[in-house]
This record gives sequence, structure tokens and C-alpha cells, in this order.
Amino acid sequence: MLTKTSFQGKLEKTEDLFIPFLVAGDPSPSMTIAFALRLQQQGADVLELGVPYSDPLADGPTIQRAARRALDAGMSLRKAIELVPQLRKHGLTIPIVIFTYYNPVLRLGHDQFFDLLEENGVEGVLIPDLPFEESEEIRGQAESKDIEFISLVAPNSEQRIKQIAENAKGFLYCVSTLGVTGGENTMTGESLAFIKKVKEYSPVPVAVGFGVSTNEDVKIVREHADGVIIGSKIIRLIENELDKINSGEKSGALKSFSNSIAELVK
Amino acid sequence: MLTKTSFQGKLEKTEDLFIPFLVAGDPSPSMTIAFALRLQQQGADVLELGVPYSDPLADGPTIQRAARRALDAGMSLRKAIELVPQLRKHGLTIPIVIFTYYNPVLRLGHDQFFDLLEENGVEGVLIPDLPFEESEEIRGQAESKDIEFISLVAPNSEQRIKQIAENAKGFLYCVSTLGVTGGENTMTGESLAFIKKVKEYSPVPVAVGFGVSTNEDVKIVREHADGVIIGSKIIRLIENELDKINSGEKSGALKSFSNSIAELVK
Amino acid sequence: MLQVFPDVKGRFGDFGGKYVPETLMGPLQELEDALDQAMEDQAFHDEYHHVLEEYAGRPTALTYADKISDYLGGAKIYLKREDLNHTGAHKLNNAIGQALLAKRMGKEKIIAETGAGQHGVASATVAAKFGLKCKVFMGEEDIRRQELNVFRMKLLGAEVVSVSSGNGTLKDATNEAIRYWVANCEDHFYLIGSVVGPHPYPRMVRDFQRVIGDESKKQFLEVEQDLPNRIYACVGGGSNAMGMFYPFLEDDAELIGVEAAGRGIDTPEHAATLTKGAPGVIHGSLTYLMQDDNGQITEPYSISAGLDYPGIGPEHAHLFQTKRVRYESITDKEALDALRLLTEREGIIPAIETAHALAQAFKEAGSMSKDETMLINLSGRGDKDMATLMEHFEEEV
Amino acid sequence: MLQVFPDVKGRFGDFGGKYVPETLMGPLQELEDALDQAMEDQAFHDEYHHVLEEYAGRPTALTYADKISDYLGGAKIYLKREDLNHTGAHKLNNAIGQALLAKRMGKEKIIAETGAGQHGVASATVAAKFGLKCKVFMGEEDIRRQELNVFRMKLLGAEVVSVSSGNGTLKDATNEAIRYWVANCEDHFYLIGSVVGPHPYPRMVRDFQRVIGDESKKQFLEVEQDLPNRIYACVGGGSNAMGMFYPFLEDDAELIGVEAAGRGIDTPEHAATLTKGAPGVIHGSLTYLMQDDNGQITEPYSISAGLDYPGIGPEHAHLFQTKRVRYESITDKEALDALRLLTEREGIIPAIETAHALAQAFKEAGSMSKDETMLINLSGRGDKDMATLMEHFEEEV
Ligand SMILES: Cc1ncc(COP(=O)(O)O)c(C=O)c1O
Ligand SMILES: Cc1ncc(COP(=O)(O)O)c(C=O)c1O
Repeated sequence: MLTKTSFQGKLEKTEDLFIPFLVAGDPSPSMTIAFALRLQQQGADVLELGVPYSDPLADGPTIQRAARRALDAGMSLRKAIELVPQLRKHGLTIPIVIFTYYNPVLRLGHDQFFDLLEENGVEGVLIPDLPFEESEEIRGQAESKDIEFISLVAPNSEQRIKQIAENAKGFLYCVSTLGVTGGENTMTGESLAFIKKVKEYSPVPVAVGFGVSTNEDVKIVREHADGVIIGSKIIRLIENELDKINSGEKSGALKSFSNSIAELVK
Repeated sequence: MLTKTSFQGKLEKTEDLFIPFLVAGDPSPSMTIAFALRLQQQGADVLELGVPYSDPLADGPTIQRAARRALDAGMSLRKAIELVPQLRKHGLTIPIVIFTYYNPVLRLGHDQFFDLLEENGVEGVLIPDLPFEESEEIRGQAESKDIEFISLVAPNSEQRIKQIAENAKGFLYCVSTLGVTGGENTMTGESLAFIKKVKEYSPVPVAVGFGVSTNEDVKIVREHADGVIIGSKIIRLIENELDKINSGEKSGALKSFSNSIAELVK
Repeated sequence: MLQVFPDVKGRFGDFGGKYVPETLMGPLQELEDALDQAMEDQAFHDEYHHVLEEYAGRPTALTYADKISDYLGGAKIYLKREDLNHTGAHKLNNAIGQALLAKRMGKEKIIAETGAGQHGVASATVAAKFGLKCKVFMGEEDIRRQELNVFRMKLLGAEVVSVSSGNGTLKDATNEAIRYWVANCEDHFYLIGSVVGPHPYPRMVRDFQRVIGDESKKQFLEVEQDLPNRIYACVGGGSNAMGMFYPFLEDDAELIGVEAAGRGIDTPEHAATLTKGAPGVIHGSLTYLMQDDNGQITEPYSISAGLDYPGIGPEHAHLFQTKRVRYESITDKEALDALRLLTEREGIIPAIETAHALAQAFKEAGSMSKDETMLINLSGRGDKDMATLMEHFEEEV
Repeated sequence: MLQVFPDVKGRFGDFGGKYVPETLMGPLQELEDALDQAMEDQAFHDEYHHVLEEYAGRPTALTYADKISDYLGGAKIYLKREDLNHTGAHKLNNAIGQALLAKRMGKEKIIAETGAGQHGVASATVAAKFGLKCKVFMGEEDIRRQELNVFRMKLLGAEVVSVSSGNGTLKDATNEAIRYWVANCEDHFYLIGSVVGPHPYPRMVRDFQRVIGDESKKQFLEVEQDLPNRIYACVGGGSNAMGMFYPFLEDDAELIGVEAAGRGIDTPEHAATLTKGAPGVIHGSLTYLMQDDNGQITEPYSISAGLDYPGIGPEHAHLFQTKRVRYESITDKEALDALRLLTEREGIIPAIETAHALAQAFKEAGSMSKDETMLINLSGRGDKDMATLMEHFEEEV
């Protein structure tokens, strides 16, 4: 039984969460804002705002491409965080989780990183290459700033599942299959058993990510978990619109993006 | 003091010998006959008739080329020996030395080789890759057929000079400089001393070969030795005439060849 | 007494650790457990050393380079001949160790990344020898530079996967290998080629390469009745250097690691990680790396594919911080000059990687006295580099 | 008791001798005298063995090829690893010996012929190491086939002389080297690369290569407590085979020399000298050779530059005649198949020359029993052959 709200009280819902992922600055900061607003319209409960990184170890080719586009457009960790007030200004009200690899954080320095998050009103942070054992310090800092440090748990986390789940904040990111982002989702009996086990220990909603790319996937995940995280599929939908965006037909692009999202999460 | 005639009595002269070299079959058997007759006209005392060989170790590029032409025209050891009666028929009277590498002789067999030489009236034989130490058997066979086995001696033969020279038959082939055929002749003081030493031991005329290619060379050799052997230079003179020969102007070719020889040995 | 590194968390002082996606935490633990067991098992040691001797040809020679010592007129120069190792570089020592471990763990598929192709060839070789399936990730630029090694790997039965992300060099190949491992960790063993990556790799690779230093120490004592004054090794990820240095860490010998300065450390085109980089995380480990102000990893450059890497093993970062090892850097040009010098004077054509260590040593030898000694780790042979050398020396030779 | 060969005239039974232009008789005598003195001088032996160990990396390993033995299901197969020798083949053993002799004789210039380029590289290597000037004669076709080795020689400071006569292969390069030597014998040492040529070369090269057999015998006895049942080596000129066989001549081991059958011994394109040739003189020695009815030497053919030679060392001719050694021949295709088999099963890429010995051994292994053993001389590594292999295997790998 999930008991408390999270994200500084901004997330009351604990079930049927829709958590989309965008790469900040893909293909431009203004488009990120526009896509984020459409996602909110389509029912997004939390936005994962990815910071593009040169060497995204946990990501497949789709997110690598998005990161390349965003980096080429000049995006950085600092700029991504500073995009948050812009998102708010344009009407985004759902909690925002900054998703970043660890090296840019280290380069900035933990303190400055958290100051920036706080100043810009970020509610959560997720660092895919900082597993539980390496994140003690940062978890403490996040807690003291009332920022949710999102943990990940994988089917092969084994004995560590309990520990990770019990310490989860915000929501628990459940990697349904082994692999990098953008693979195929295969919800086997094993995955379901794994999700069930995670839910037993987790005090926060359990969201499933990795490889969710069809409405069918979404429906299955909804049945078994508290939320669904969609990343690569959304990037691919954005890629479908790049031609339109580049030729100035932004509103057409956004409309067709919205329709695709609606189809995906219906 | 040289005492006896040699080559079955056919060579009486023991001084001022002119010993030209031709490759049998270069560029054709009939041309070899024609060139040989011209050489006789120009005062040749002995003809060295070279058998073309695939791998002529002691020869430089000029004689290699001649051998290639002759081989391509189908020449062989047997055919070269069988050319001798043809030469006689056309009027060649000077002694003929068959010059051949050892392998064709081995392939034929010593006995068959000497039978062939005898049948065809050959007066001498020279095998450049059969040094004194390896030639005992063949020297015996030659002697029993009254065929002169021509030995070579080189400046670096050292203690062996005496032994080689004392056993020389027909004439003694004195390699004036180290090197393969066709090099530059350089009659240094050392070479002269060497020739002098050879002459001391040799019961037969001492002829100098290797690198004799100008009238000047010829004159110097004449001054110090009993004979001059000319090989590569003659081949080069033949090469000068190849175009004419190929275009049917044989008599013109022979005339200009004769003139060149006359110039060379004047 | 030296502290034992790494500690239980895989730290060498401030550096090391496991900065990896959650999915790899399980496999890394499994690996660490298996490694610990193996390392305590005499039978494993025996097999490893048996294969090194009987198959790889160890011990490799220690060669006194008399001609070059005379020429430079200073220290006596000794070469540890890893170029004589089967497949031509030190890389095989580690590949043998890890392949034996993979077998012990029941894994029948290995993956590897490669830059110069030497580790790829070493991995493909042990895969063939021990009956494993092998996939080698290699940047497309490196595939071009090291055509010979690519063909060798294929002939050995390995699959070579071309990686086009980034500059198409070692960093990118490593990224891709890790990604593939994340998705296939259940039945795949990731055979890392240097003392990099998450714990326990840096320790494991060092321990499989320390045979270089252990042998050298013994051999050197035999011929010189003393330890070398200075010891040199080139540093890409740092495995040949760690293998050489580790057994000497508690001795007096001065240790010198040599990085690639490419076109110069004042240009953006180099791979001098310690000289010009800053601490950060790369490929699962906290160490020094080349990065921009935003913490994006920058593209390194070196003429030698094996040093063309923006990170460095965490133990080196620690030895740099504690100043136990001195790190220098050598440009492409200096390396090529040293390569020619060794070739012409000693009849040994070294790998271009190795030539960096040679160049630094040659720089210093002249100012040392004749009773001083230096030991250079000749990490590999230059055959793989002929295409590159042809381009550079075309007109000269 | 075995008769001591060669006799004073340089004869191995009917074969051997000195069939050379008079000009070379002096230099050959000088060489023989120097060699005899050196061989009786312990200091020379010590230096030779010191260089072999400290520089070339000897002893080379003896590797039990477990996987291929299992695969073939018969005899236990052992490999003597001359591929691990510095520069990648057995050729260096001999080059070191002769270079030391050249120095001892005060000659500062060496010449050499080469086919595969291995002997050329070995000669260029010892020239660099011992400070000699070096000229290598190489056929133009071989220069094309062995581009890598040509560049290695040049880098080592040697001059490579392209020979265009004949087919532009080893025979022609040897002719040209001998011619050059004739003209320059006063200050040049001719460093022949195999057990061919006039006396004392066949003996000298054998004695500088017997280290292969001496080591093998010792190593084999250590691991198997017995001698091998059969011993295989490929035969071009025959130096790796003589080096391997010689110390076993008085033992029970069956000895098998393997020639190149090229496109088949029933075609004109092969290099199977003993199988198809007849006695004759080549390069100063009475031995078997490939020739036509007129005694003209015919052009051999083999995919492997190092076996592409129409003659064979005179001691082999003798061992053939006396049936002490069995000689077989292997086609290009069989050799390539064996090369791939060894590569894929044992992780060792052999030279194509070597692959001929492997192919014959692999043919026989299956019909031998599991307690029988065979020893194959792995004369060299295949790196030099990559261009040829690429042409042949392009589509397959
Ligand atoms: C010969 C050689 N030396 C050195 C290196 C650099 O690697 P490391 O620094 O791990 O020794 C390589 C890498 O491929 C190499 O091939
Ligand atoms: C690897 C290798 N094996 C064998 C040979 C053949 O030579 P030999 O018969 O003298 O051993 C060569 C010649 O180049 C070679 O390179």
C-alpha cells in the first residue's frame, strides 16, 4: 500500500502514472517546451527531462541520436536545469525529474548541482550510472533539499532489490528487461514476478520503463505496475516530426505528435 | 715458354689470341653461324659457343638476355653441340669450345655428353660452375676423348692458382676482375701481377676475359696476356643489330657487326 | 607497508568504484565473487601460468639494448619484450586470465572492445583456444587504421562489430561493448582489455598483467643484481604500465607512465588524460578523463589507436595523485622518431603505442650516468602499424 | 653410429659440394675456415646462445594443441613455436649465427636473398642489431606478395633490391645475390637463408638451426617422457626441417618433410622438388631440383613465397635417397584449409609455409592412436601472409 504523496507534494496520484521522457534541447529548447506541454495535455504525470550526454552508456541508438541533436544545438546540464523555469512559465505544472549521467554532475560539483536544482525548482533527479552503492552522499544531499532521488531496480538486482526498493523516493524506476533503452519490451512471466516483488518492498509507486513502445505494451504495464515510463518511443515520434519542424510547420508537427501520444497511451 | 699446340692440333698460335663468345641460337641458329663466320674473318682463333641456361650464375644481364632469346628460340645443350657440324659446313675452321653450365651436362649424363661432343667434332669444353675440386672426373673423361677442358682462374684463387694453372688445357681462362660477365674491366697493378703469376705456371696460353669491351681494353690485355676473351661486348654488338635482323636486313646487320668487331680488335 | 588497493568498494584512494547502470551491478558482483574464488584457487593459478608458458611463450625476454644505450651515452637500457608474447603484445596475458575465468563461470560467449586491435586479436585468440564465441567491438576509424588486425580477428573466428558513434575509436567501441553487455549480461562475459571499467576490472586486469613486472624484477635482479633506476611504460588505459609497475610500487625504482600528446598538449588533439584531464566518470569508473567544461567527454587523438582513449585506469589516477608515478606525454612525432631509432639500432620494430614510452626514456637516458639503468616495457610489436608507418615514412625509407 | 655429414668435400652422400664460379672458391674457403674456428670456440657458442635467449626470446614454447588433437581424434599434437621467435619465424636463429660470424670475420656488409621476406627481415634485423650494412635481394613477384615484410626491411635500414629475372621469385633473387657476391666477395658476407648453396652453407645453416630440434627434444621428453612418434616440418630450402630433424636423426621418430604441391603435382605448377624433381646442380650445390629434359631449371609455383623454390638442401636429398626422412607434398588448398583449422581451433595463425606441414600432419593424425604423439615445427607466424589470405578468404570470413 502506497501511503504518501511525493515530489514536494506535487504528485498525489500513486497509480496509473504516465511518465514520458524528453531529451532537453532535442531538437531545440523551444520544441522541448512545446513537446512537454503536449505530453502534459495527454496526461503525463511526471516529466523526465534528459540531459544529453556524449557517452550515454545506458542508452540505445534512439536516445543517442537525440542527445547528439541536443548537444549540437548547445544543450548542457546547466542549460537543461535552467529550462525548468521556462517550462513552468509556459504552463508545465507536473513534477520534473532531471535525468543526467553522473559525469556532468561531478564536473559541476554536487553542491552547485543541488543549488541549481533548487533554484530552478526541480523536483527530482535520476542518475542512471550511479547505482545505490555509489549514491549514498548524493541521496543525502537530495533528501536535505527535498528533491526526490529516483532509484532504478533491475530483474538481476537480486538480493539488492529489497534494499533499493525500501529506500526508493518519488517513484521506483523498474527496468523491466535487461538492455539499454530502446530495446523490445518482453513482459515475460519472470518480469511480472519481478515487478510483484518490487512492489512488495517499495513505499513509492513502481514505474516500468525500457522498451515500452506500443499501446499494447502500455496496457500490459498498466495492469501490473503503478506507472509506465516511455522514452525511446517518444523520441522516435519526435523524429517523425523533424522534417515538418525544420520546414517551419511546427503546429502541424505538434498536432500529429499529440495524436500519436494519445494513440500510445489510450 | 709455351711449348705445344692444342685443340687437337688445330691451335698453333700461342700468342695474341682472339677468343670471342657467342650464345648459340641468339637470336637464331642461322645467325649464330653467320656471326661466327664473321668473327673468324676478323681473326678469331677459338670460338666459345655458349649454351643458353635458365640460371646463369656467372653471367651479368647482357648474357642473361642473350640466353633468354636463345632459350625462347628453342636452343638446348644438345642442339648447341649439334650446331657445330653446321658451323663447319659453312666454313668455320677454328676450334670450338662449348661453354655450358653444369646442370644440363648432368642431366644429359657425362658419357652421353662426351659422346655428343666427340661425334660433333667439338674441341673444347668450359663449365663455369665446375671448379677444379669438382671436375676431376670430367677432366679425366675430356682427356680420354682428347677434348680440352678449359679451366678458369681468378685473382682470389690464391694458393690454388698454381694447381689450376699447372693442370690447364687448351688455354687458361683468367678472370681479370671479380664479378660476373659484363662488368667493367679495370686492369690494376694487382691484375697485372696476377696475370704474370698465372703465366708462370701455365703450360698453355693465358687468355683474359671479363669486362673487355673497348679497343683500349683489348690493347692492354694483349700487352700482358696471350689472348683476349670477349663476351658481353659482342652480345651487345649483336643486340645493336637485332632490329635490322628482325626486319630482314641480314646482310646489312652482318656488315655493321663485322665493322664493329674490326674496330674492337684492331 | 603499502595499503592494499583497491578497497572493498573497488577504490584506489579517491578513484575507481562502480558507476554503471543498475543492470550491471548483478553481473559485476557475480564476476567479483568468481574472481575472488579463482584467485584463491591454486588450480586456477597453475592453469593460468601453464597457458602463459606453454601457449603464450612466457617468460618473455629481457633484452639489454646495448647499441641504443651506447648511442645515447647514458643509462643502460633494458627492454621487457612483451612484443614476443603470442599475438604480439602484452594484451594476451590478460585475455588468457579472463578467458579462463569466463570458462570457470560457465560463460561461453565473450565480448571485447578494441582500439589498436591487439586486445581484439588477443580476445579472438583465447576464444578460439578455449572454444568460446567472441564478438569484438571496434570503432570504424580504428578498423580503417588497423586493417590487418581486423582480418586476423575474423580469421580467428570472431565477429567484428563496427562502431560508428563518436570518432569511431576506442572510447566509442567501449561504450558500445558495455551497452551490448548490459543487454546480454546473463550469458556473456565482458573481457575488458585494460585496467579500466568498473570494479573489479581494474584490479583483475592488473593482476593478470602483473606477470610482466614480476618476471622483469626477477630477470633484472639476475643480470644487474639490482633494481632498475627508472621504469617506463606507455599508458592508454594503462594495463601494460600497471602490469609492469605494480610489483615495483614498494621499491625505490622511479616509475614513469607515458601518455600520448598527439599533435601536442597545447592543441585539442591529444590523449594526455592525466596531463590535461580532470577527475570524472568514464566507463564505470571514477578517474581522470578528458572532458569539456560541461562534463562532456571530449574526443581524444593519437596516432596510435591503442592510446587514443580519453580515460585512464583509476589506479593510475591514484598513483598520479599520490605522486608515486611520474606521468609524461609524448607527441606523435617524437614517438615515430623513437620507433625508427629503436628499429635501426636494435632491429626491433615496436608498436607505435610502445614508441611513446621509448621516446620518453630516450629523452632522459643521455642525462643519466652510465651505471644507472632503465627498464622499458616493450608492450607490443609494430607489425600491426605498418600501414600507418608507410603513410608517414613513405618518402624516407 | 651415424656417419658425420657433410664430409670434407661438403658432401652428404652423393649430394652437396661446391658448384660455383671460380671467383667464389676463395671466399668459400675463407668462410669454412672461419666457421670451423668459431664452432670450436666456446666464446662464440656462448654469444650465439646468449643472443638467442636474450634477444630472440628462446627457448620457444612447445605447445600441446589439445583442441585440434581432440578434433582430429588421434595422435596428440605438439607444436614447436618458432612463430614466437623475434621477427616471427625460425629464420632469425640462422641469421644471428651468421651475423656473429660475419662480425668475427671483420665483414661489415651483408647480402641476403629472400622469398617470403622472413629471411630478409631476419637479415635486416641482425644487420641493425650488429651494426652491419645490409642489401636484400628479392624477386619482384615476392615483393608484391610480401609488401609488409618489404617495408619492415626498409624500416630496419636494409636496401631491398628488386629482381625481375625469371618469375621474380626466390630462385631469381638467389641467382642475383650470388652474382652480386661474386663481384663483391672481398668485403661482403653472403648470409644465405636456408640449408642450400655451396658447402659450407648447408652445414652451417643446419648447425645454426639445430637449436630447434635440440630444444624440442628436451621439452618433449619433459612433458611426454618419450620422443614423438612423428615429426613434421615444411620444406622450402629445408632449414626449419633440418634444424628440427637433425637432432632426431639417430632416434626412432619418423621424420616427415612436406613440400609444396602448389596447384597439384600433376600440374606444372608446384614446388615439390623431391617428389617430382631429379638430381642436378642449383645455387652451387648438387641436390634435387625441378628441371626440364634439357636440364634447364623450371619455374616453381607455390602460394607460399617461402616454399616457392625449385631446389632443396643437399642433406634433404641425401635423407630422401637413404629414406631416413619421408617426403610428402601438400597443395595450396590443403595448406589453406589447415591454416584455417589451426587458427580457429588453437588461436594460432601460422605462416602459409608452415601450413603445409600442418596439413600433412592433420591428414595423418586421425589414423594414429591416442597414445601416439606428433610434433610439428611451427616455423613461422602468418602475419606476413595477410594480404594473400585476404585475397583467398575474402568472401568467407
Ligand atoms: C602494444 C600496445 N601497447 C599499449 C597499449 C595501450 O594499452 P594499455 O595502456 O592498457 O597497456 C596497447 C593497446 O592496444 C597496445 O596494443
Ligand atoms: C615461416 C617459414 N617457414 C618455412 C620457410 C621455408 O624455408 P626453409 O625450408 O628453409 O625452412 C620459410 C621461408 O621463408 C618461412 O618464412
